[in-house]
Amino acid sequence: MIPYLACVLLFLIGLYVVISKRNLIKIVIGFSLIEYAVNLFFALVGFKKGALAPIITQPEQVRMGVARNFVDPVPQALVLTAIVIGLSTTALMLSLAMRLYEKYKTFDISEIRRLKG
Amino acid sequence: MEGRILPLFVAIPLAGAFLVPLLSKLWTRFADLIASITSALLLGVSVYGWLMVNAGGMPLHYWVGGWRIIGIAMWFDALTALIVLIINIVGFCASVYSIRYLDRYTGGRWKFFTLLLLLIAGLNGLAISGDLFNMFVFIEISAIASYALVAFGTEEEEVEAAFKYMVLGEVGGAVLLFGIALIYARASTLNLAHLSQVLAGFGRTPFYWFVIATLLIGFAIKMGMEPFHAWLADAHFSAPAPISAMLSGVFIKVTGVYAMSRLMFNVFGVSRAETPAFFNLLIAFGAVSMVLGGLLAYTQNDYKRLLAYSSISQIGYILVALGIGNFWGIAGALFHILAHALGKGTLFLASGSVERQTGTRNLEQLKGLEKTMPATTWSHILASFSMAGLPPFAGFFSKLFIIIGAIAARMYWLAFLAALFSAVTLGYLTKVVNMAFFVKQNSSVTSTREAPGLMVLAMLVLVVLTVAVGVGFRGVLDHLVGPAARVLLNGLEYARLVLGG
Amino acid sequence: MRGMSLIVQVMTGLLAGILLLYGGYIILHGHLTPGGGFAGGVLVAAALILVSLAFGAVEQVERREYILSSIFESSGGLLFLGLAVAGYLAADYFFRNAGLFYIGRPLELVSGGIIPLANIAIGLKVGAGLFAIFLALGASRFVMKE
Amino acid sequence: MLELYLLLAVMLAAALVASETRNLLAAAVALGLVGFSVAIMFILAQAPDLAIVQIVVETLTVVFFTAVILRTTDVDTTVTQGLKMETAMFVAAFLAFGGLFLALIIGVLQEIPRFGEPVMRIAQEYVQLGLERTGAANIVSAIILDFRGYDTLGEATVLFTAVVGVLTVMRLASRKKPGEF
Repeated sequence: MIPYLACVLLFLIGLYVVISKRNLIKIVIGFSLIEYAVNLFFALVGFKKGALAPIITQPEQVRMGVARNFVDPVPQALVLTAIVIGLSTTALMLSLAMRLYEKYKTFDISEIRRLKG
Repeated sequence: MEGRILPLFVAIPLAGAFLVPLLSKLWTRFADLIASITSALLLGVSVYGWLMVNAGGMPLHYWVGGWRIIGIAMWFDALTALIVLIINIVGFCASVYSIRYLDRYTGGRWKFFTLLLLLIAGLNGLAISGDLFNMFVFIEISAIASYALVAFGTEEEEVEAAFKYMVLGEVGGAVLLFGIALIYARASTLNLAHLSQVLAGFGRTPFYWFVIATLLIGFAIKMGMEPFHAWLADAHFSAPAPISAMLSGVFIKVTGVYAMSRLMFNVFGVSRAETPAFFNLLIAFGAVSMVLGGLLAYTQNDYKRLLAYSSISQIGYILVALGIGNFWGIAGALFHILAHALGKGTLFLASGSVERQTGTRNLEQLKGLEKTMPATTWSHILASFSMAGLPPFAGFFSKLFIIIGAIAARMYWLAFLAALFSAVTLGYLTKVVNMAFFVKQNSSVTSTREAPGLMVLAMLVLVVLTVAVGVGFRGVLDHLVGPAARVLLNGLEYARLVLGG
Repeated sequence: MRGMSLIVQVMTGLLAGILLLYGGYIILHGHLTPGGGFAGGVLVAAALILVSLAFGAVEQVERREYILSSIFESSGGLLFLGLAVAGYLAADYFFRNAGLFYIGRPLELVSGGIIPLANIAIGLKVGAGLFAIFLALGASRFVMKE
Repeated sequence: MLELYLLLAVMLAAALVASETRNLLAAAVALGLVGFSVAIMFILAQAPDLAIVQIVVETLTVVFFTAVILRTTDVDTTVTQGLKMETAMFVAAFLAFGGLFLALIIGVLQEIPRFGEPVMRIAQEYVQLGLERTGAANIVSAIILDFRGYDTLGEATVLFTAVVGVLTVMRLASRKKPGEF
């Protein structure tokens, strides 16, 4: 329960940064925090106490069918995709922020017309 | 294996998108060619799919890689057929239209068409997906393509709008992913049909409502529903006209309304009788969107901004109709998705033609375009009539169905509101006609020529379809919209069909 | 960012070589050990980024780099899509693997059917794509001339 | 599980630093700290694939941030010294909202399985079928490239979209005036 709640807290911190900060780069950072929070939450969902990483290393395990005590591999596969999506969006957001900097010479959104409010 | 055409919906546009950057190095015009051919092929495939579903009466299904349940399902029922048809009609018109429209911009031709194809691929993939996480991935593909396309002009206003849109949209995406994680933690499955069976065993606990709320917030952001409408007006306003048509006509409907209704009706099993709270919520937010969007549209003096606020209002109609929850309400909502995609698509394309020919969108400066741009003018007028709900156009029947549904559900005030805001829609759209297309005093800007042939062609296709859907509404209702509405009404029947087939 | 001193350049050359090798290793062993096309592809991109920083290539980025990365990227995508479609054409199953491709003996390098090939395709795509993003963000002018 | 709790604390502290510092480069580094704590937690949660990807992605994210910050400015001019009334009220309002949300979610989290005891309904099948049917010893690989390879196609497409998007946004271009074409 406590790890889950920590993820929710991280999510809230990220949300706070996105809503309250008036700096474009800070907003991107806030978004990254939100994304980490969700990824971590999803990955922790699949954790199983005392289990192993889902990789078969010894041929005996293949034949005997032992060591099936793995953590849930599905969230891992999904979070892998989510991490890549997060990287892609972060890169695109940064490029938009940079383009705005080129136009206005500032990251302060209160000096950028339409982003106010 | 009757579902073998399903992977084509994703494979064709993706192959096109990957080929465009390669081949356009050889000849820049390959980009136009590939985009048009690809979207035409997709249109063909979707018509074929619709005919198959209609003839057999059975949905098509497909397990990617041949894995049942643990693999990813593709699913094509009457509802998918409707959505896919809308996506590919508007997508085809947008790509044909863009060929000449892109003359307005310097460079970036292949990038534009690559992104447009990716947008179409994302929407198609979402429409046919039968897997929770897969839906999220395809929502993200289309969303990311749309952010970049909104910023395509790279002027101040475009980049600003894109940044704002992107931050909101991605927070919405993160919220969706959080909801998916919660669902997975409890249900431990991702296939929609399997999921609906597992969820049915949990009952209507706080968890159920919390997950619904989480998903609703995510989808509300995507569809620009009222408290989250801020991005929509700016993004639709700043995007290139064919992209505005895609965003307003298709994107908000598919990633917002379609994805939400698929999950809520077919997976969470909401129904008017059992979970009235959900439906009342839809009506409340829909009515607010309808009223505020309509009033804001009335006050605008910019051609595209007016249309953007109008989209918010029309999304409100769709939500209200879904919230009514009986057959006529849901059929009205789906019919309105179709009518709005065609009508609003035409209007945005018309605004693009006007802007391309005159260089401005300010209604106060425009005048007398009717003389030199008759095709654009009449496209606009006919589409306006459809949007305002005048017979015999498509929009009339969707609003009629919504009003019938409201009366059948004894929500007379809602019927009244819907009728009233039809009049408001007519008001703001005729304002455009008066100000831009006919002669008036004190304005200067006009055009000397009609828009290029391909652009006119794209508009005409949409207008002809608007009229055709209106005139042949019986056929559309019986073979396209009605079966789709029944898919939603039947709710959990979905799981039995998927797993039984 | 101009090119850096000789020591940095020599060391970067060595390091980048090792990084490239390691990236290749991770890509090829993706079906046996942790990692895979994505992680390896990022390592490849990192090696390219290091070289471009140390040798000051960032400033003189020309058309060539962009064209090369976009070609590699598109080909990676096409290759991956092609693998999916191969299954579709041969056995009517998009992304068919089992029973169609050579699966090999478990735990050997050449095993897993299309999985290693898919890893290579993704590695190609990710390496080229991320390098292109870095060039666009880090290059000193808006260099995207057509 | 002590190390997990420590890491969670480090992560939250770094997130606060990233949010409040006046220097953007420091904020990017703090963001990196958050990301690397997440990576180590992935290792603790027995997810080596995720850990590797998270580490390389985090490095690259920080590189991207640094590239942008070095080419623009590293001072966050919007962070002011001293506490303003307006900010304080906003923070108070947000804390109230956050508290409400936390209370709500504690109730909801009661219903999902306790931490460390996943349901593993479909996961069981993946583990059983993984090696024999796909030949990949790494079950995560088997899932992302075989069972759910279609998702990975989507993921690769997302990256492709983002690359084309970045190139689109950063291109040297603007609109033509009417009459120029």
